[in-house]
Amino acid sequence: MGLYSITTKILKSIAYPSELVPSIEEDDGHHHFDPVTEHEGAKLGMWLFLATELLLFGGLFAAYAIYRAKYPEMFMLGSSSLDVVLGSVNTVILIFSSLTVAVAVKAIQENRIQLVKVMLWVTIICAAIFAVNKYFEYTYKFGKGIYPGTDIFYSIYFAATGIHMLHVFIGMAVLGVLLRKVYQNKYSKDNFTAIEIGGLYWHLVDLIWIYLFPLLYLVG
Amino acid sequence: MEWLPTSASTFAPGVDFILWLVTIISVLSCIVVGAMLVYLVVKYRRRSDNDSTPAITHDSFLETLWTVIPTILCVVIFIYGYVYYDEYTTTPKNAIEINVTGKQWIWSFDYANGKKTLNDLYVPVNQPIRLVMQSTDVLHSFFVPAFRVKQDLMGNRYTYINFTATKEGVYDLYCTEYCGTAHSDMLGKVHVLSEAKFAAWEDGSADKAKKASAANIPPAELGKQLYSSKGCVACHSIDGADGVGPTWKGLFAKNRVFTDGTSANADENYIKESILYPGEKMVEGYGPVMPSYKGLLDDAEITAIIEYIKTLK
Amino acid sequence: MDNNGGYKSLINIWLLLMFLTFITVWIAQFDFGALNVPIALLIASLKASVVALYFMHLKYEDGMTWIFATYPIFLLFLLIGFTVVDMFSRVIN
Amino acid sequence: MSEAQESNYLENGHGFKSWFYTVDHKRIGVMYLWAIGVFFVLAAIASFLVRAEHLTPGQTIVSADTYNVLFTLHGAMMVFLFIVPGVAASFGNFLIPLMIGAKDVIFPKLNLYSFWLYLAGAAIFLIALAAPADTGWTFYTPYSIETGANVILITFGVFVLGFSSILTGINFIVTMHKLRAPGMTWDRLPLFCWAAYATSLLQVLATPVVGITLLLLIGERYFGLGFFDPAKGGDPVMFQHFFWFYSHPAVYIMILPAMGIISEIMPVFSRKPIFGYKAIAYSSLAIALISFLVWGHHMFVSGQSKLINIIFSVITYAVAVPTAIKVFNWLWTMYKGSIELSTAMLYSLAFIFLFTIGGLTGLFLGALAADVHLHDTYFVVAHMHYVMIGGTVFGFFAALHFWYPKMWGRMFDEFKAKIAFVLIFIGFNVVFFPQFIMGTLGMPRRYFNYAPEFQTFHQISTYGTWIIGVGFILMLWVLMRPLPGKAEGNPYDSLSLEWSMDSPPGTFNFDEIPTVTEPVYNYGTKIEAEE
Repeated sequence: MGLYSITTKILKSIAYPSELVPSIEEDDGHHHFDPVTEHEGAKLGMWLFLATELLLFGGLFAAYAIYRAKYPEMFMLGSSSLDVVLGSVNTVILIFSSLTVAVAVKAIQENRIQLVKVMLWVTIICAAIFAVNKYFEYTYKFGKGIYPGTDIFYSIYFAATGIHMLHVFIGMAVLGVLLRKVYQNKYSKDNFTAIEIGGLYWHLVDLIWIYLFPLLYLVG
Repeated sequence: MEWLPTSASTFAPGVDFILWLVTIISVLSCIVVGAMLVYLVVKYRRRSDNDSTPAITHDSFLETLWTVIPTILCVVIFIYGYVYYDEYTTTPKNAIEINVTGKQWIWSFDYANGKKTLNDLYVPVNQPIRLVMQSTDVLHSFFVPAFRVKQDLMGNRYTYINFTATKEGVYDLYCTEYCGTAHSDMLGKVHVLSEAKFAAWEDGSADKAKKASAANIPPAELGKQLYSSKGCVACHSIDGADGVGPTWKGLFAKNRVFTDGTSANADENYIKESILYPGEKMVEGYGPVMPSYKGLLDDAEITAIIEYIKTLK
Repeated sequence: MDNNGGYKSLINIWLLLMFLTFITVWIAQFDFGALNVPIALLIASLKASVVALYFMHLKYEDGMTWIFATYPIFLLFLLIGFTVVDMFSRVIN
Repeated sequence: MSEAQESNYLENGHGFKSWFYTVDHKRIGVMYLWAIGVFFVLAAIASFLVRAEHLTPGQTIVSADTYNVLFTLHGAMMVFLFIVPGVAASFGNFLIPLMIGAKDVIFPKLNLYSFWLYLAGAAIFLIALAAPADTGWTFYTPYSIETGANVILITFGVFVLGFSSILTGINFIVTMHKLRAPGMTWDRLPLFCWAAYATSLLQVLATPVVGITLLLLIGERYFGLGFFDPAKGGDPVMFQHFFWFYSHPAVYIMILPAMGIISEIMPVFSRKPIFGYKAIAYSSLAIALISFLVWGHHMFVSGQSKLINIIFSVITYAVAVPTAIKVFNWLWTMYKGSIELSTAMLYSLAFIFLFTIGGLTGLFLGALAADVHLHDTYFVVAHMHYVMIGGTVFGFFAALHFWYPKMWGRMFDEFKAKIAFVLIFIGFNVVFFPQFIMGTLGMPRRYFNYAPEFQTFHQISTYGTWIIGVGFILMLWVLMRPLPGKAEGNPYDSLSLEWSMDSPPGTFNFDEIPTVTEPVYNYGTKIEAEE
């Protein structure tokens, strides 16, 4: 019994790390501000956060610009070894998932909870397919003896797609938490800020990929 | 008291001019700010709890004044900084090129005639010199205060320093980019020689003369000099302290265990081999970082070093 | 907030993105030499702007959000710009 | 006093949980204050050991490797655990909502998470103490790739701390946009808030770049990525570009909040409106924008191209001017005032003087030709400490004394605090002034060993640390032993909002959100009509 409950607790906390954090009391609601301010504040805050994400990838884009100019042949060769078909498929998947998130954000404002659920599920599944594709792409590269550090092109390729992948996983986790709360009927047309800013985050994941795809796979 | 290091290059007077110019500006500004501060604090100190004070919020004249004056000063300083920097970075005609290699924690210099020195750079006076520098490991920085020149060295790319020494003498050379344990011992000397002396040094006659005088001092004493002048000091201690390399204290005749499991006694032949081919027998616990001294030390000098090690009990 | 168009317009936007993706893949088989990267970046930026404006509703946000959304792009140009200028102006002097 | 307000924020709940899980911005601010205080002491101890080592050339108390670790820890802890989060997170948290007339920051929970992230980063640092790095706080490659010391842990710690400061920055910016009380227009915003706003912008926009840089550095050590490693075709100068793209704005992250503090204290103790409100407010913002354009002046001799050196030198002097303007504005605030030399005021005046020296010595370093000589010598060390201690730390101490009644609801012994001030002021100058001369004479920094001719300077400098150390201890002792009796709500007759309530404030700050009707710092009789 004891072991069982501990095990479930551990598993649950892995699935929902947010539950490890004890619920924080907000002092009888005194810290709540009026809903419009909170909604607009949250959006502004999220845009600022997206700005930091952009600059985080900015370092990689700068490295790309410099080394591409310095070693054009290496980039030509490396780029042509990447699988354009797999990359294109992933691009289509990611853009589609962006659409589904946008639809979910729209749907929640009209209280169409069922549609929100479907759209979020589709988004998460798209993200999973993206991850699986990437897994195959990586293992194929490893199989050919190509690792981060093989040369600077592959270092950029692995660093950029790897950090992007990390964002995909974080995005999946965020959407998962949102979906769970949708099932718990936490959101409605009067309370959809979380879905909107979660959606913004997912769009950013898409945005970064929109640049990574041509730079890494196509321009060779 | 000296405020600036000896000025011994064509570049130094320009730098010194800027240093003095900005010093004067700074001292005057500090006096203005300090005097204003003290004057205001004293003059307008609180006299009673209900002093009446005017509500002054701005004053266009004053604000323009203290915007314009700093701006002008900044422009002037920038221009001087640029002018002398431009002079410094422009390669002089007929410069002698010397290759400089930085390595943890030794400077080595390769001259056009095939000569090579460690930690001692020899240059003729009044002759433009161009140093072509590279590092074989981490970043280093070549700094000679007397010349007011400094430049980082890195791997896989050459960097340059131009200078013309104006005064004969021996000047300090420092590494100023942090490079690890013995960073502060990565020192050298720049010997600025008269043309005649430099020519003598170049064709080796100076070496012979030096050797002749070296013959007059006891080998152990010569070994002691070589210990610091050839850069051994950066890695090997003489007081038993552990460094990058093994200490020399009590080294002679000691049993050494090598990384391949074999061992040997540190006799004369072993020490000589270690100086000429340091990578051959690596003592347990140390890395292969020592450069070969083949061609940098002659037999007499190696013997002198061995004699010196023998004295360190 | 309510004026962000119907679902239909979202789908239209998506179709536009798909089209641009097709273009960028298709155009990659031709070699424009030095223009390869600028063309790819141009199309990517077009796609990114569409995503930002419509999917992320930037079109309907206030000025402050626009500033926060665009200032980092300026900084990015700064970082890349100065670093690249440094790399390629290291002529022997 | 309403029922909700019957206890102040310090008494509303006791015990570990009531603090550790609080969303009250004031309690979070106080916790930051304690945390950064601890790391300030640790980092200061490291610096005292560094100085003691320099009493004699060669080994005095520690070996070369230990010395390298000590200066790395001193720099890294001071920068990443004390000064960068320091004033902004502690006093920023405590003061911003009070000053703008809000009940809290806009994301109270996020605020708490940022604090936990700070603690997590700090914990990683503490673990790293067991096997510390020896790279210097700048982590320059390729040394940081090749050294056998443990670099990964400490860089990861910095990465986590970076997240904390990004989230805090976002919180502050949005708070100031959305939660200003009615009538609190931007041109009535206290200058501390302006400074905190500019600081937050820098934190949000600069920190991610150092984040990716350090991640890539970790990647270099794990996978050998090769971006920054010349042996693999990478470029160490690019690492420096990335690093200073953050770390130069970080200098302003460190100094701007202190400037804000001075702008608050000068008018109160002069009973005058701040001179040139708009100039100071806008120059904070201008500095926040321009400071992104000057990072290359840290790299004049690192192998940057000549062209880019010249560009960076020009822009550097452009930033110097707004800073000079601020100094004169503070000074002229005292003109025709009624000046009270309280401890906080003394620290502020010392700030102005020392910061002037720090700024002026920056003029030497911005001049290309002079920087070639002075770069990486003790001159730079002294310049930086005049700005960071003479500026930021003196500003921080001024704030500690100025808002002491508000924070703790008690008063402290002014006389003893002034003695501590004198010791710190003298000690500081004794430590760092000789370093200017030493540096000009060519003494390189980060040197374990040094030539005997520098010994006198080094010794004077070391003796200075003992004076400043005594001053620190005395100051701490004075602040730890408040005078009996409760502090008034507004002991200095200040006009800004944080003084309009009891000391210490109640948990919800304001019974009722106030309406602001007049400019901040509206001191003095209107003898001279405005405009």
